[in-house]
Amino acid sequence: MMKSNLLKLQQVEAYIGQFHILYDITFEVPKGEVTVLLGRNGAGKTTTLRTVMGLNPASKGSITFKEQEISSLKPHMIANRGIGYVPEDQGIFGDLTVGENIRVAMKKEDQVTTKRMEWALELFPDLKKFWNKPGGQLSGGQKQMLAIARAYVNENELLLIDEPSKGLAPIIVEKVMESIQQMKERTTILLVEQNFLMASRIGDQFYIIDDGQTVHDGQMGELKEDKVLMKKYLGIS
Amino acid sequence: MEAIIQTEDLSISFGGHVAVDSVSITIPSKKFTSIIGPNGAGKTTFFNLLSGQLSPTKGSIFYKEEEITKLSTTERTRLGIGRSFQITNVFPNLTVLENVRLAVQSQKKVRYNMIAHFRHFKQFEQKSYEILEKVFLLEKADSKAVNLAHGEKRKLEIAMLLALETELLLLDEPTAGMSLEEVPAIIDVIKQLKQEDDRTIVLIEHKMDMIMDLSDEVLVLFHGELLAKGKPEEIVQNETVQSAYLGGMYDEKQLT
Amino acid sequence: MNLRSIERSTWIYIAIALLLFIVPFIVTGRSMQFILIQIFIFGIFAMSYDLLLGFTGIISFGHVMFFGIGAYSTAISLDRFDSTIPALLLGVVLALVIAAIVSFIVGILTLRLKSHFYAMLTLALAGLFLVAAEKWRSLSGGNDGFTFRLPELIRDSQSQYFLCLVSLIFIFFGLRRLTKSPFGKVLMSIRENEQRTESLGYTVLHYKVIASVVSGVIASFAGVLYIISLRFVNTSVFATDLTIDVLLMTIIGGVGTLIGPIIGAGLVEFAHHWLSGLSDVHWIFERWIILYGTVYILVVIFFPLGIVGTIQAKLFGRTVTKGLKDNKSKVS
Amino acid sequence: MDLVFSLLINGLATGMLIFLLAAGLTLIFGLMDVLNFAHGGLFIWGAYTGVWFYQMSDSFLLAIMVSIITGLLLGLITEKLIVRPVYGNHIQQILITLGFMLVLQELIKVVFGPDQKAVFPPGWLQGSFMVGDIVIIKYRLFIIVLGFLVFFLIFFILKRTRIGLIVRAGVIDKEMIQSLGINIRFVFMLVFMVGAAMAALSGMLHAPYSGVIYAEMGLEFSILAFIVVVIGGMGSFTGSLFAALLVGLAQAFMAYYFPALSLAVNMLLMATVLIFRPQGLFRVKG
Repeated sequence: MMKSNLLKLQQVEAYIGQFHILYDITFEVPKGEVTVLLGRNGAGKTTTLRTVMGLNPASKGSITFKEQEISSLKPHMIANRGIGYVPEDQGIFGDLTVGENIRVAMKKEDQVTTKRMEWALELFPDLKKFWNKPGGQLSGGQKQMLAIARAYVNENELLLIDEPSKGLAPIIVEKVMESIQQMKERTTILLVEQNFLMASRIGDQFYIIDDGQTVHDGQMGELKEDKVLMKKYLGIS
Repeated sequence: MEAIIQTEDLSISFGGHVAVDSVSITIPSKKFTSIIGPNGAGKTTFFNLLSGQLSPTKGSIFYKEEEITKLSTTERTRLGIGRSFQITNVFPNLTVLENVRLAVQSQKKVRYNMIAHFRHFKQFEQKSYEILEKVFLLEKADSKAVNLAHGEKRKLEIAMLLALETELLLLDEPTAGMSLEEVPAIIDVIKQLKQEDDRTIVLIEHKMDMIMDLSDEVLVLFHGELLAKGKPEEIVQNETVQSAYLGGMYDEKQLT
Repeated sequence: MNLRSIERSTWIYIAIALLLFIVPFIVTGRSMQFILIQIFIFGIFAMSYDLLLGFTGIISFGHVMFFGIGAYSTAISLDRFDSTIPALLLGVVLALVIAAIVSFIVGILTLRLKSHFYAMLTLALAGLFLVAAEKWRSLSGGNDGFTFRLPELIRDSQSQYFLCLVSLIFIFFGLRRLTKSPFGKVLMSIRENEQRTESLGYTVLHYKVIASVVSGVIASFAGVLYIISLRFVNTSVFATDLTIDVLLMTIIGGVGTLIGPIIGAGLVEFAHHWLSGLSDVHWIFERWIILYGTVYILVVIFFPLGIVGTIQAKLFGRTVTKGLKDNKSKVS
Repeated sequence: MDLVFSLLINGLATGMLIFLLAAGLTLIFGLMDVLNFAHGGLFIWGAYTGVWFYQMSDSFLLAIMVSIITGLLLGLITEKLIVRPVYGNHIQQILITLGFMLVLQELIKVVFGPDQKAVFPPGWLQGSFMVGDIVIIKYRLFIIVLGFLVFFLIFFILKRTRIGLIVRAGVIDKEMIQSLGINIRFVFMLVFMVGAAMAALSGMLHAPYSGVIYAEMGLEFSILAFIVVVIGGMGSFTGSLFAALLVGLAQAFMAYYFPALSLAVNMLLMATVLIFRPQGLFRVKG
């Protein structure tokens, strides 16, 4: 059966300054699923997300979102097409309160958006509790939750989430992952994750990026069985 | 085994996030040590602490048994700690030779000489050429650094490090952002360095084959902490390390 | 190889210099000689600025303070004592010493700041000197200024011409040598990448301070010559316009080239002369600075390397300065 | 006592004028990392166009509106023509905006003539009144009140409106605000225009205060604004108010008690801040 693809990258190349970071990134993100990008440090996963977002424009190749080319658009236009982004460093506005951090993301203050916000706050009760606290004073986990909630409040059809487990204590990681799992029922997610255990629990399908190229893909279930592949691209030997 | 650099309880935190957490290690003199660890483990931060780009919130650093925790980058370079950067950081509009010569001349007494023409310092030029030969960059001596390919810039970066004639070399991901064809050449250069006995090399890398091949000892950082250390073979076998890489630090039973 | 091309360029410069020695015997008009003298003086001033901007990558908006220090030291010395050579020499020594001290103090205090702050701060400091000169009338004569007599030896324009030309040549070759010395190479490396220079074991601040002292002293000397050529001083020698003039000359001529600023000085001075001359035709030419400002803005945007830099890039594929060209931060 | 009070009023009035000029500078810098050396040019254009209209129509309030409109328009032109081509390149920005400053200053002389012009406050703002023993000069009070009004207006916009929220967020993280679907360039253009309008307003209010306007006063006054921006902290709006009042008061009191030092006092203030707290008193960015 043909799945409908929300996002599609074909032979995307990108540079950061004079560094050639992405050589050949090709993958598809089916609607309603969680697609995980795996790969070692420095493989180009973060750059891939930034390239989709237009923060680090692609030099070659095509990126289509809902069948429309977006590779030459500016970041804000891409965001307005319906893509939410949770960057690696979470991008919390430190001097703004939690509430302001969420409000600045809300394009409209209509019912739909408010409903979404309420749902996100149910998911992360901490945010409600610290509503008037500056974002910079939150703990790492709370920042991550805020960043995810912020990306969710608009009617985004696709969320790009970059390593939500990074630098968090195991229990917090668990909480964040749970919330992503719940979000999965409402939106499509493209996730970058190094924590394989976590990725395998919430991911439907995966792509492995190595040295700026997509080198392997498949269903998450298959990967769990394939110890050789795992070690080759993700492990240390 | 004589230690060249030692850290005691070294920690640094950025706004509540502890990037390096009480790391106490000893790096043996004249050996090849590698530091590995997943993303965000604090490797580069650790290097920044050693070379003085950052100052620790807690703990101390010793170089040849003398405390250097409070010294500046410049002072540490003069003592003998040289480092390469993850982002190539050469002088773009100077020639390759000039780049290296700047490094050579920094160790000498002519630093403030503003009268003599630089060509009068033949010995520096000679030295620079020798180093360029070592890193296989001789034929590019007169090109501007900005015109080099990325891999060549990396080599130049290493050449400048060599020119400093420091006893300790800190190499931060020398293969990062390189095309696949360029990697072997860098490995060759590093191998050659390893063969010169009077140097201590510390390497941060992700390319495991390279680490296995070169290292005498491997240190594993995880969440800013020292997770394991040992010979490369031991590290590969180490279960904790394996699961750290695959994200299973907290094993599956605990979660379900 | 490089060596030969450098020698050839040196010969060309020497030939041009010799040619300039003959000029006053051919061109005898006083006003023409005066323009050439001004070009030499501003060439020196602009070269001293180039050492900062083009070679070290420092933007100072207060360079005029050294120029003014030189001007006033000499003028006051000649005014208070006799118009003799010793008084002149005393003035020159004072000019150089005061400029060195001021540039040293300013440099130590401010050169560790980022380019924004440094530019602002130097602008403010120069402003302070201007106000001081205006208020301290007993010494400076205020806005009206004062005239003074010159020693016999340098009273006629021919001897002034040679004095300025010789100074220009000495300073040009001196600076050229400096930029090719080990020290000069460190300055260029600071321009290219300050942090990296630091990590090679150089104390960047020392180099910047020394560069600014050298530059300040030369600027002060340009001020000395300027005041000799005018036999008059007023507070305009501290005016920001002069900093802007010298900025214009350096940028239009080509930063980081030394010869560029001299060419820039020539263009600006000649254009100034001609355009002001046209003010009889229409008063708009009185405001020639607008034209210059516009040209300058266009040069900064479209030809950041200036005349000499662009020619060099075309001929030798050399680009000289990073500061003006690729300094893009990652802001989209 | 009444002397202290009148110095206080004097200092606050001067401080308010500097604040209006500095606030735009600091916001523009905070949001886009652009240091606008042409800001003083907007100040004189505001003064000249306002005064021209004032002398033509005799309506001071309308003249203030005219100067604000001039500021908005010139801000738009400056941003589009001068600043936009050199985004992200500090050295070019510094060089080009200073060049534009020069052009703006010379154009004043072309359009309005090179001589300085005398300006008086409108009748209803002339003279003074007494509160107890204290003489209060009306026009100074007017500047202070208007300055505070503008401060609170902008403060309210920054704190309470969506556009203000976006500006504050943009000062912290430009990339993230774009990723939330906001066109930062457009927001910046608005900020630039508002900043320019405030500079123009400052110039207009300054005209009857000093009694005379001339082309060079833009650069002179913007030097004070730079000092304020450094003291208050680059990018901090509240910091610029605080520092501007500090500079204004310091100047007023020093001018009376130690006239010889009055020149140096601002520089000393700035040098002290730079040495002990180089990020300024109110820091915004890390």
